[in-house]
Amino acid sequence: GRSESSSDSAAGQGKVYYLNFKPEQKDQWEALAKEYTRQTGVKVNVVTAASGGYESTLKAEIAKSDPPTLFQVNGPVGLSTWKDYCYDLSDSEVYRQLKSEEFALEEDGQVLAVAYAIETYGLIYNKDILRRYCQLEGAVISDASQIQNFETLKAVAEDMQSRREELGIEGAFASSGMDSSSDWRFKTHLANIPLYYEYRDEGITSAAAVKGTYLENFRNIWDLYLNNSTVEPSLISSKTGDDAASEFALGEACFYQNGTWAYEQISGYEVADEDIGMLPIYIGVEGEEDQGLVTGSENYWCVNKKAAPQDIQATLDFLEWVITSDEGRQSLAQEMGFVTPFKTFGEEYTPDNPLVKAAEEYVQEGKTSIGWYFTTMPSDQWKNDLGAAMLEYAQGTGDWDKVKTAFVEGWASEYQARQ
Amino acid sequence: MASIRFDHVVKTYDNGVTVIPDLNLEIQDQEFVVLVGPSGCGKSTTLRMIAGLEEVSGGGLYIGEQKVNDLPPKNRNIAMVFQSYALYPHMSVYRNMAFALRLKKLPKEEIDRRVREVAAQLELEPYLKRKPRQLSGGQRQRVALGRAMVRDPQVFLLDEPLSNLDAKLRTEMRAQISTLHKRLSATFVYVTHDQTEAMTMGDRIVVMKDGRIQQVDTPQALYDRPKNRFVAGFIGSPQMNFWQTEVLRGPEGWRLRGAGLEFGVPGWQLEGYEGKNVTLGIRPEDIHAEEVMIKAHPDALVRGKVSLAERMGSEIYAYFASGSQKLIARAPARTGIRGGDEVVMALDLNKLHLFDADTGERIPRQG
Amino acid sequence: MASIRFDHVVKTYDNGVTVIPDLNLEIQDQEFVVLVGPSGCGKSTTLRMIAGLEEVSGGGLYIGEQKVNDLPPKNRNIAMVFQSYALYPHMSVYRNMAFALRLKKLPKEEIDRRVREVAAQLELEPYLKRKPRQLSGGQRQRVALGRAMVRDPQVFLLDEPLSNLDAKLRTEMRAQISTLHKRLSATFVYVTHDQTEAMTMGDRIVVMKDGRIQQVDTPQALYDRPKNRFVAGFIGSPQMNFWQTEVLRGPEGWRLRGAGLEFGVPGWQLEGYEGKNVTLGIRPEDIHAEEVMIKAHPDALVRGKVSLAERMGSEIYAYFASGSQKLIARAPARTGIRGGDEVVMALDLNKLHLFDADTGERIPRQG
Amino acid sequence: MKSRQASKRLKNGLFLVFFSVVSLAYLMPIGIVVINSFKRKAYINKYPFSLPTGRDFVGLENYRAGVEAIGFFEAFGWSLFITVGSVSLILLCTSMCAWYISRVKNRWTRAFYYLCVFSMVVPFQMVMYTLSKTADSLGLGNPLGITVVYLGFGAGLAVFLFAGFMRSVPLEIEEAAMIDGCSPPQTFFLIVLPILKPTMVSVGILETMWIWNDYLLPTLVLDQKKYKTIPMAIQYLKGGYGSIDWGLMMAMLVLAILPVILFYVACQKYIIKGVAAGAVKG
Amino acid sequence: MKKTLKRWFPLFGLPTLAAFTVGFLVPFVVGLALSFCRFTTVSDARFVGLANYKSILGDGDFLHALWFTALFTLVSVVLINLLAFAVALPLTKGLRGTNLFRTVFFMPNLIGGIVLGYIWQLIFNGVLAMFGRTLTYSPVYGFWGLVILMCWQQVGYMMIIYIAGLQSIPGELYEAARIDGANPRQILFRITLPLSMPAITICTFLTLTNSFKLFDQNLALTAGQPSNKTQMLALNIYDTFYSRAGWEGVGQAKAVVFFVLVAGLALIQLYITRRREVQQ
Ligand SMILES: Nc1ncnc2c1ncn2[C@@H]1O[C@H](COP(=O)(O)OP(=O)(O)OP(=O)(O)O)[C@@H](O)[C@H]1O
Ligand SMILES: Nc1ncnc2c1ncn2[C@@H]1O[C@H](COP(=O)(O)OP(=O)(O)OP(=O)(O)O)[C@@H](O)[C@H]1O
Ligand SMILES: [Mg+2]
Ligand SMILES: [Mg+2]
Repeated sequence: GRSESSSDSAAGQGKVYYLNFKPEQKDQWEALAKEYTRQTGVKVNVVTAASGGYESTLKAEIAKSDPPTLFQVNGPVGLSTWKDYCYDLSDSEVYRQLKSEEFALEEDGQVLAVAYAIETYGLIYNKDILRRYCQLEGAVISDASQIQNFETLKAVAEDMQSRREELGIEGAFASSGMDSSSDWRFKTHLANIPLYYEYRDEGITSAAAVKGTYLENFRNIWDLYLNNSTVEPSLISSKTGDDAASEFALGEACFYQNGTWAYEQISGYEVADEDIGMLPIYIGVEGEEDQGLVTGSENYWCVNKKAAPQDIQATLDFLEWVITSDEGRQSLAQEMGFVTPFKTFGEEYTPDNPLVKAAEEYVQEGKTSIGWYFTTMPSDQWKNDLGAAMLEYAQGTGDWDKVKTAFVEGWASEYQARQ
Repeated sequence: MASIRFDHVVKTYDNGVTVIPDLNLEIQDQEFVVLVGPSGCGKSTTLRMIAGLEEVSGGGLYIGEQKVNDLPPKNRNIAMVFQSYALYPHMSVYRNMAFALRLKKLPKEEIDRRVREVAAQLELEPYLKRKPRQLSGGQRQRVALGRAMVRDPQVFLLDEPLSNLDAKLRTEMRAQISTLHKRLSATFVYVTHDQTEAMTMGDRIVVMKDGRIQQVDTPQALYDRPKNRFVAGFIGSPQMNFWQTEVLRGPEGWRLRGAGLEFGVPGWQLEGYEGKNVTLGIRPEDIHAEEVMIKAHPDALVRGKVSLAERMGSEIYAYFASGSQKLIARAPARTGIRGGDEVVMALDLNKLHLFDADTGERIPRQG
Repeated sequence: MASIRFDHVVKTYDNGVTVIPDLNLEIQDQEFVVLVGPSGCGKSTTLRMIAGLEEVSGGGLYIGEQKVNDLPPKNRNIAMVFQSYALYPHMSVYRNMAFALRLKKLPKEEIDRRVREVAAQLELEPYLKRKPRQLSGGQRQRVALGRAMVRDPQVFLLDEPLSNLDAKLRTEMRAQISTLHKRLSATFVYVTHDQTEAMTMGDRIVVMKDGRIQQVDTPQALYDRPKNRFVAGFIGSPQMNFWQTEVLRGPEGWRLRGAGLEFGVPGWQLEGYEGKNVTLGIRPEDIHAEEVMIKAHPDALVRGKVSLAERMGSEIYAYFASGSQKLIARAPARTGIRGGDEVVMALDLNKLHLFDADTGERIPRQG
Repeated sequence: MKSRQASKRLKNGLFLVFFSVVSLAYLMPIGIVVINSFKRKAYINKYPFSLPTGRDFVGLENYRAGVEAIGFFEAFGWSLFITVGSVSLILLCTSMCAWYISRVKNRWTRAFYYLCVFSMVVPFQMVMYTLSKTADSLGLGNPLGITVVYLGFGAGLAVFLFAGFMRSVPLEIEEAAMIDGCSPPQTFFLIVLPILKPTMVSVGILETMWIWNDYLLPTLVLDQKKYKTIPMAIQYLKGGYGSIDWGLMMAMLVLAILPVILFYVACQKYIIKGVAAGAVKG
Repeated sequence: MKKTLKRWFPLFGLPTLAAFTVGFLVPFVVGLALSFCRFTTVSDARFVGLANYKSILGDGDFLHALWFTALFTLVSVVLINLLAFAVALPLTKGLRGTNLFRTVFFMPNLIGGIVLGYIWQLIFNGVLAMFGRTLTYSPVYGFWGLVILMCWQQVGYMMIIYIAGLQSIPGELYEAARIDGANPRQILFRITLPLSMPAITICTFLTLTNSFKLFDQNLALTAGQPSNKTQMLALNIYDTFYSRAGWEGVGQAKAVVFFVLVAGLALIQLYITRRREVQQ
């Protein structure tokens, strides 16, 4: 318990070293750590790894004499690298407070990682543009709620694209930037959807090999993105996620595939907060009218098993405090803007992020959320190969067979290479 | 045609020091001119201007009929031996010497022939494969000389090319250079500090001081009739003896008095100097110690104690003082003079030089 | 105590050339020794070994009682004038000269006093602020000299320190160095190519050839009694005349015949040479052209046509051939010999040198 | 004389014009950084080449926000400390070492020389974790300790450069110094070092740049809980999902390169011509 | 001198040697050992023998990266050195504006490789967009894009070294050559170039290794796109480290192979150019 550790003598007192993954939340974590130290006297260090440098930082830091006591993995695949360092959290408060066991990663009966932030993605859209479209002569739909499947989405998008002058936009979809820093939106997030349906068909949650049953649908949605966008398909490799964000933010495109975290980036420009909405990504599967948004987590906390025992204890105490204290909850929900999977967070701790609200609405409507199965993708190599094939297909230097190969055969070989 | 003409040439270095204020000089085609003067008087500078290595700050420099102020060195067809050698450190001796010829694209055999010939003359054959840093000082200097000798230029500039060689080699080299001059029909400008070289090699000698020409003349004329006291003192070793004398008019003609001596100088016209001082100069070899010579020149005898007798092999330089006047005499070794000896010596009054005490200009002897 | 002793010293350079095969030499404390020899004979190498700049490849080198083979230069208390100057390019003349004193942490005023004093002696005062690259060759050399002169070492090494100076300055410098030697009570080793310097400055002269010592002696002894033909030819300028003669036994004693001459050499003991050749040597100044001298030495007269008469101011070097034998004579300028003249000259038979024709060793004169 | 001067002036003129044009083209990418540092971030990606006018111009806002966001001044302090410390240490130690190995030639020095060469060849990935581990176990994870790491890691290049240029210093000058009573350290500091000044300055510039801009090594070695350098701090402007706040980034870049430019300009005048001229004959 | 100096090793050699041991030797040797291990972090390595090396053999991307890198190195070494020397020459002649121009050419180095990569990506894509293409449309674009970027960045760097080299040539030698009748071209080839050999050695060596080890710029400019066709060795190694769990050892092994390659190349190059240098 907390009281114990804080009453310990200075020598025996543990300390916390949190290697934070998200640069965006660097300041909030530091403030929180300071607050905790002020309250309990336990030292909490927060170090934030630079974007793209988490793995290398973690690898270096964890081998040092004073390693992080708290770090994070991005899912089952990430866990497999670090499982030797993960403390069994079965008895911890953070695990006990989870709304569902689904949010923990377990192996051999041990709880090795606990998710702390739930995120959702889909097709962000500009309600204002869509509204204006609906009022146009001969619009395919009359209200946004009518988009419930791929056909409708396709019809709307193509019609918007052809009438973009009238609407004062540059494309239906924001550019599908395939720059290597932002191609994850497609090679992982978009690819998650066909993967989900395949898993659903098979009734599994991970696989040593995939069949690629829904790859045609994948192609359809990808074509839709490419052909009805603000830029030529041949130019997407020069576009970044930021480009897409600013296109959307400046009102130049109506649809933009991204998640709740994108709110920061798009708010405050041309699009008013109340005009930001999110649609499910439809790819033309039977019964997709019931499909909701894609919800899951890529952020799991792990406690370093190899840290000193008192440090482990201090870390567990700190985590407990974060999810139970007012300061912690306030910070996590409001300042960092996370939707958390903990029971301790009630209604009042919902972030004021229109995208989060949209996500909640879908849940309340009873739509089926899609899980984040891309965390089971066999390796980064697989993602990279898929991304490369998608890009080549887009710019016309490669055909769809390559995408298939990368998806299906790549999966098998990468899965094998992992062992 | 490779005559060289300096027409009011001025040279000022970057630091603002004018080392050559106004140089006028004409060197004939195929002439061999020797440049002498005290250290730092501007000899190398003059050479470097001819070569085109230093810009002329004012006036005109002509080679043949052409004004060359702006002509780059390589178009002047010049060979030069640098005072500081300036050997190419990355090339062997052979390649150093062959360099200019290779640039001219001479056939390989021709180059090889010339280089080996010159190397033999300079006794450099054993070192052809070495790099300059593996050579002794004299060997380096010979390479520098050889590099110029293989060429066939219209002007040949040599800046103290023999200073680091021994007497024997130097004598040989002197002969080589003279032969070269005859063969090449090029104009030679030669800087040296060596009296022997200056006296024997040049058609004419140019004596400089502080960037100004003091006298230009044949070696013997320079020796016999120096234009002023500076030239008289500069040429000849040991240096000429000087002292101040008063001009008196005696019954048989002009007389001079000074440093305890008084004698008549019948051959001179000293009108206008009466009662004034003139500088008298006499070369050490014109002060005789031998009995037979004393008899021949009895008019002016000096007496004194020898403070130092430098034995030079064939000769003795005797330093002694007659009254307050210090003198050097050059006597044959056979006189056996030693330090401490009391000596009587005779001045050869036919060999006197007189200079204006104020301007230092030579007073000519008349009749 | 700064005597210097070479005990079977060997020096082999990195490229495998042994330039000093076996050097044995003892230099007394406070002695002034002059090293002479042809270019490349190993003089600089010897100096550099004393200084500790070159490693001794074999044998022992002693300064005083101490074996210094492994002693670093700075502990040898040595001053050295480099043949190639080796000035510090980044320091002004003043700082170049003051450098060694500053290292010794002498007081500022003392340094200043010494530097200015030496600069004045070397006539370098106007250049104290300049960097070496802004100096003339002779000025650089004087800086190199000055850098050594300000110091107070136990051994003073000078490698051709005056080669780039004019005659007048050189005479002055010679005097300066001699004075310095007297004042410092240091051992001086002096390399030079200048006969005058060699003859006048040293207590003893060491003649080297190909890294071997030929003779060590006082200047006059060296001149009068050269140990072998090489030394005889090397010391003295112009060079001694040599020719081969046959030894005959005549009624009044030994006779020599060669090059169209035959004469008796009464003072010599040539037992064992009868019928064989010996090399005869006679210095140019011992061949006389003047009537009075010819009368004095009538025994061996040579006749010939003067091919070249070099006028040296006070003297004339007359090159002529007697039969097939080329000779040089040194005659006073007053003889007025010119090229083309037919001359008769007398050999001073008292001044003959004889050398073994095979070994080149001197044949001593007896009685 | 006139014609020579005229043609010289013409040549100089041509040179000036040509190089000015090339320079402008050369500076363009840096110009882009500067221009964009005054723009609001959403406009940077869309219109990277346009001048900041009207609605996208934010004045110095990016600078202000950036300085605050990344704790620029603290990072600047550490960067300065580490760079100055490391570069001084590198210049001092490696020039001494290079002199030693180029004057004392034996098996060991040659071996060390080649090791230095090797160290430049090794891909950083191969040593990065082992380096951070080694540094950590020796307690070098602080700004003072990292100078030692930099010395060790930068020694290769510096020794290599110095040893290369050491060859153009005439040996005789060093010998003269020994004769004048210099011990080896004195010879080195009073004679070799001043003659090598242009090389020193060059190496100094190169090393400064490397260390000032280095990101990976300090990230791995430094105790991130306490110390951050500018490149480390700037990384925080990159978001977790690959989005980069280019406005702040550009502004911070400008701030980060300014000191190095100033340093470089200040060093320029020490790169003077032909220092060893007039020193020796030959 | 050699003898005198020898004893001073503790002052002259030791500090660098010690730091070198800590900063390079030890990590290097441990790194070498790690290439025979399976590990997540340095402290939990497990010996696996040659398994890591075997994995390399089947890696087609690695081989392609090798060729791509070799070609890139060849082109950029030649171009960078030519350009750097060409820039350094006029900038040592004491003309007006010299200091300014030197600063300008040097400036690209002041910005780290990643950022430079992004900026150039913007520029290239801006230009290529006029033709409806992007940098990653084809490996050819990526290749030349990398070459241009590297030239732009490295020319200033090498220029500094060339300038230092040029300035250590005694001026008299130029004079002697001019007297010998050499025209500017001949002076360049026969005096300047041979005497700049130390600088040339250094620069070719540096460009060689820099090009071979190129990482930041590669990552930022193309990240290997399209389909790893513009992936260079360092990036390939880096990807190996992070793109599959448990492949750290393979990455390490690749690094070793890579090191052996570059070291071999560099040694050959050093041997060739060093022979042409002289001590003055
Ligand atoms: N570094 C070296 N490597 C190889 N040989 C050398 C080296 N330095 C000098 N030598 C050779 O050693 C011999 C002696 O050289 P040293 O410099 O001692 O001659 P020296 O008597 O001083 O000649 P000089 O009067 O020409 O200066 C010469 O033949 C020279 O070529
Ligand atoms: N680069 C320079 N900058 C300034 N002054 C210089 C430069 N070079 C030479 N001087 C000065 O110009 C004068 C003439 O130099 P020069 O080299 O022509 O003399 P010199 O007659 O050759 O002398 P020496 O016989 O000593 O070689 C000297 O006083 C010298 O100090
Ligand atoms: Mg001169
Ligand atoms: Mg010598």
